[in-house]
Amino acid sequence: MSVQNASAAIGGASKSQKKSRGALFWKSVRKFPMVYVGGLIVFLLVICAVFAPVLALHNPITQYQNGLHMDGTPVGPSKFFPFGADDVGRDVYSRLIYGSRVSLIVGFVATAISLLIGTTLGLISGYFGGFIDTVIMRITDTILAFPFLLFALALVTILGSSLTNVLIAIGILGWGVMARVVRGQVLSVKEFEYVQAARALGASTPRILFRVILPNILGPIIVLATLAVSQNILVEAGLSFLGVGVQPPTPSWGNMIYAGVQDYQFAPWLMVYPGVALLLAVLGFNLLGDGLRDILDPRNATH
Amino acid sequence: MSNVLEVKDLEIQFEIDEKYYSAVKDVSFYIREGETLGLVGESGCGKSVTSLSIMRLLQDTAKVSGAILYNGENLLELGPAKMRGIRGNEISMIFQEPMTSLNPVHRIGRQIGESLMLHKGLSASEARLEAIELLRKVGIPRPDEVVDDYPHQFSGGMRQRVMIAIAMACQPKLLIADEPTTALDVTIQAQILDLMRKLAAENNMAILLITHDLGVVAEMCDRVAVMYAGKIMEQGPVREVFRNPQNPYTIGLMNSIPKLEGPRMRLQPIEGNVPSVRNMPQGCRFAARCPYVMDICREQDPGLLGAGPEHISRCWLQADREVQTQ
Amino acid sequence: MTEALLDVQDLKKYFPIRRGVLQRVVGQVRAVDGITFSVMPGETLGVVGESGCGKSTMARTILRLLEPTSGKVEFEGKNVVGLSKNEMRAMRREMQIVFQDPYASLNPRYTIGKTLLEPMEIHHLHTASARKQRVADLLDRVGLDPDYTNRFAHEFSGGQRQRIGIARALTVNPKLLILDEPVAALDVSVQSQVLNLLKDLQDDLDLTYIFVAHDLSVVRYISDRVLVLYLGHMAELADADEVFADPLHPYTRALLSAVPVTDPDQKRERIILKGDLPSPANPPAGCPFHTRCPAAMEICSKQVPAWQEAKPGHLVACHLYQ
Amino acid sequence: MLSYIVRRLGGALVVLFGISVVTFILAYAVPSDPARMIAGPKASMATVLAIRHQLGLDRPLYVQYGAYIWRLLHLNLGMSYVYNLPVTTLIGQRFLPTATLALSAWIAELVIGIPLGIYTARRARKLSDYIVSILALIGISLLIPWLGIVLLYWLGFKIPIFPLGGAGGISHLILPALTYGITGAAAYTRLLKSSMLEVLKQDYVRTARAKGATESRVINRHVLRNALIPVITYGGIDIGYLLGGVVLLEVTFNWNGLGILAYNAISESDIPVIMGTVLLTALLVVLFNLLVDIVYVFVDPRIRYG
Repeated sequence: MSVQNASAAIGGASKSQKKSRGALFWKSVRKFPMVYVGGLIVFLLVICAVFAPVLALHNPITQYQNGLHMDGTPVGPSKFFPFGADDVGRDVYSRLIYGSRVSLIVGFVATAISLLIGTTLGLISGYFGGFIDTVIMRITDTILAFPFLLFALALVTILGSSLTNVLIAIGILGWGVMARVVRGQVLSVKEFEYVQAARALGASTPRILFRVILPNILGPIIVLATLAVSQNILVEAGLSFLGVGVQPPTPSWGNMIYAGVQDYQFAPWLMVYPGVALLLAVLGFNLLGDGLRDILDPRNATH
Repeated sequence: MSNVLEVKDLEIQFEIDEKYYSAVKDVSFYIREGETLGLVGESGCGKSVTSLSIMRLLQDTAKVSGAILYNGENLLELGPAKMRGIRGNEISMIFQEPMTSLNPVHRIGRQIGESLMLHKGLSASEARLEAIELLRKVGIPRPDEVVDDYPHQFSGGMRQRVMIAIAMACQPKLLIADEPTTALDVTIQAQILDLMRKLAAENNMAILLITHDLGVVAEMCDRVAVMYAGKIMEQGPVREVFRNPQNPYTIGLMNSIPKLEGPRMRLQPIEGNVPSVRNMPQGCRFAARCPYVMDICREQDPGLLGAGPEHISRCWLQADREVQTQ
Repeated sequence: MTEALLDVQDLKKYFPIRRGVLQRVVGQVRAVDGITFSVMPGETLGVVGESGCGKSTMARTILRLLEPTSGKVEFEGKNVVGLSKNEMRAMRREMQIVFQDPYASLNPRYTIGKTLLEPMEIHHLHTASARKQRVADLLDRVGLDPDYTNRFAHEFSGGQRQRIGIARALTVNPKLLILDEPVAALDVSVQSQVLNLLKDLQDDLDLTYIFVAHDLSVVRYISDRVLVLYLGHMAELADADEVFADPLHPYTRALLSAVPVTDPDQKRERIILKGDLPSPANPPAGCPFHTRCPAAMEICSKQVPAWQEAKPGHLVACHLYQ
Repeated sequence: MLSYIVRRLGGALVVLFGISVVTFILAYAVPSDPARMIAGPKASMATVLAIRHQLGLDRPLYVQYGAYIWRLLHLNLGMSYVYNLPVTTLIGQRFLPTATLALSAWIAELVIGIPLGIYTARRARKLSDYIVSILALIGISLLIPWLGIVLLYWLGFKIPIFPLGGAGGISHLILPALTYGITGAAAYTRLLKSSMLEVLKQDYVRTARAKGATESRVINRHVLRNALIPVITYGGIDIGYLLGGVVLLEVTFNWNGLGILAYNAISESDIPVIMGTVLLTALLVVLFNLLVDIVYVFVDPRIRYG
């Protein structure tokens, strides 16, 4: 018996103690503070995206004359433009608020696409094994051979630049990792005797797949999806920076950063604010995913 | 004969949810030179933790108090370098899982030779030769060939022999064997126990044998300490304790084991479950499951009371029939 | 004479070994290599052997959790091996299994109530309210508080989980229960509780058991007859008392002598077998035990000993008795 | 062992086939009309038809695929619409700069990531672990061009230590490598940390301690040897992707390599060029995966003698 097991066995035999939900919540906040910081950031981000029209001060694509100095340079942060104006006089703050929509849509929808494909293929591959497994895994290897950004660039070049095409490109490339992880999880879970017990009791294959195995691997899938959202937001920003994806004047943090590069020296707000917004958003999902992984790790289980 | 090891009032506490709980308490025992002491009990009774505390291999969060005297020196007060000089040299240890106790990326010979290089200052090639000799001693065929093999090429029984070779490398005075045969089949267990007995006799080595199997104790040990919920319930010479058990827990344990001979009588289990470390009863820890429980048992721990020569039992029933021991 | 409840004939389960570039089948692990026995209604057949002897594989193959390579498994005269998916599903109500590991055998996402309700849902047994009542009855029957239905598996100790596993197997009212090392992971004090529970259940519910274990004293306690396996082959089969009082096969003898007993004064002649178990992927020719057998003769390495009666009702596969 | 390698090779061949199918579909099947793209919007229908015939686009797809494979086997990736040069020539010119950049970026990731991984694993659950872990997470959450520009501004312009982009000596490599290192190191840190924590609780580590080995010996000889195995896998895959992933880095630092080539091809719809770079990087990913499999043989005896 290992040391950890020994102490777990000593503590583990106890009956679950009745504690108020509030106390349990604060206890877990103390133990995993970062996951709550991440959760809060994600929550605020969603609020921004949903209530953008309320939160924005100005129309994000209106070019204001008082946004530019006489010499045509953008004005810095002021009462009217809290984060300054951009090179054609638009309000950076309002564009930032609206830009959250693009990031979140790409983050969520592309992840959902890859999640759906990846989980389904991973489940089938892991559970049935044999020839089906080999075929699916070779397809997965093929997909995984393409570097994300470059492939997305190629696809968007061929299909044309649009948010939808960015979504498709990221979505159909992202499922490889998911399929692999899900397959690995299925392989380990299906050996558990409770799966054998379900078979011995006459449970049908779909029942075993979706009601016995899937709920038991949901934890790692959620972690993976959360981290995928953060990655997808970054890829979208990268694509926008390269000029594919969301086209101006529609604001996305990526194209705002690109537009700000030239003026960084004398109008740093153009690049700093969208960069920080992007950093916070991605960090939020990363903290959430990393924290969830720690919480779901059985080694850290709190009974 | 002098004592190789003497444990006095050992208490081990673990942190659970920012509070400390005693996994082991009031544990005292000694082992004489060349003697085998069995530490027996069910899972969670604290026997493994006790053995690890002697080697000071518990995680940093465990609080250990009391005294662990090795040749009169308190191991709990030694500095890290001195303690390392004792580990694997004066005191060795083997573990329950032979499949995972060897490093998969190093050759067997190097793993055996490592302690020789650490403690005896042998060179790598000297250590390798010595490792071959050790492999021969623990009964592994073709030692000069397998010395360069990797652990995954060995069966469970063979790996446990390798573990024993590692432990024996520096001819320790004391071997701590933590459930050394639990993961093995009975025919292999017989081989390993036989080997341990032989090596102990040849080297006048004392053994602290941790096990849950009373049969193994009966076969291997000179004396036995029975642990329950972190405390020693009964301690004494094996023949005394098995022939004439005094503690209701020891008696219950014996009655719940199916026998290989004699009439097949219905087993008499100990009802209920082991108490959790978080809610240890105030008095005797066995009170809730004891068929002879009295009011006083729930209030006060009886302490260890004499039951015969070198034989002590933690039970209020013993109070009336206490025997003075030395 | 009563009809056998289960009749296993020449059951084999080989696992292919794939090697090389094309992962071609280059050999077979003969996990179960020709096992024949029958189980009478109401009896307990103990199956004993060391790891690698094929006892667990045999248990799973009888239930077709693994597809048998060849052989027959007749339950009440009906061959289970050829059954279609639907027929097999119906058959699963008759035969159930209890697993070794109390931690892995319960779905951690299910409450105890759900664990016990699911089998009845699958087989459309009883009405919804009757199911709930049955769950409560079953929990009570295996010695657990019926109020536990809303708790999850991790809230229970090993012994309690094993009781839940037994209750789950009983939900569909099976006639035959295959117990695959049901007490191996439990402490002795809890082990005896579960063994007694199994005995009581058998008496009350007219159950038939196949009890698979490596612990000889446990097998002796619970079994009416005992089958000893070695390397996928049958070594010996007889009444429990007979096997333990007069073991005939040298392997059984060695096995018995190797078990440490709790009597410090008992001086037994110990047979210590040389070497390790051979690999079932590459079993020795002739008698599978001859490589380690203290009584091995020349013929043993050449010819597989026949399975025959050495004494009335006492079957053994050994050249010493032929 | 040999059959293990041959099997991996076989798997890689299957994946190469898959890659060729995907790139073929992208380059020839998906675009509405490659011939129109080549001819330009002002060309007459007859010209388009002529080009279509010339390219074989009027033949069945499988014939086209066969021809595509034939060309690939002859290292013919087609002609760039824009440069009017063979794509292989264009790629050949830019490969070395990109490989140099990718290698430096990879080394930067390792140099930052691995020590931090060891550090956080040994100080797990302590304050310093949290701080380093959060810094690493911030690194992974940064957009490469954004960090690159900020670094360029401060370390290239305000305090002119490093050159302001472009290719050149080692000094030109430091800022891009640093940028990539900061954004990529966290993956190594995270992986090595969890892998080390996993190995640290293995029984054989306890065995090593029970032998009386010092803590540094336990870490260096027993823990790291095992914990680095998953890191090697990731490292190999990572450098494979890196050659495709340096696009943002090259654009940011104006490093004239494959990334810039691909980037310029987008605006010109120069499909052969972009497909050529995609194909090349996919090939490299497969190659490095294969290399990892072979390296495994040397680090894990369970495979060598499996």
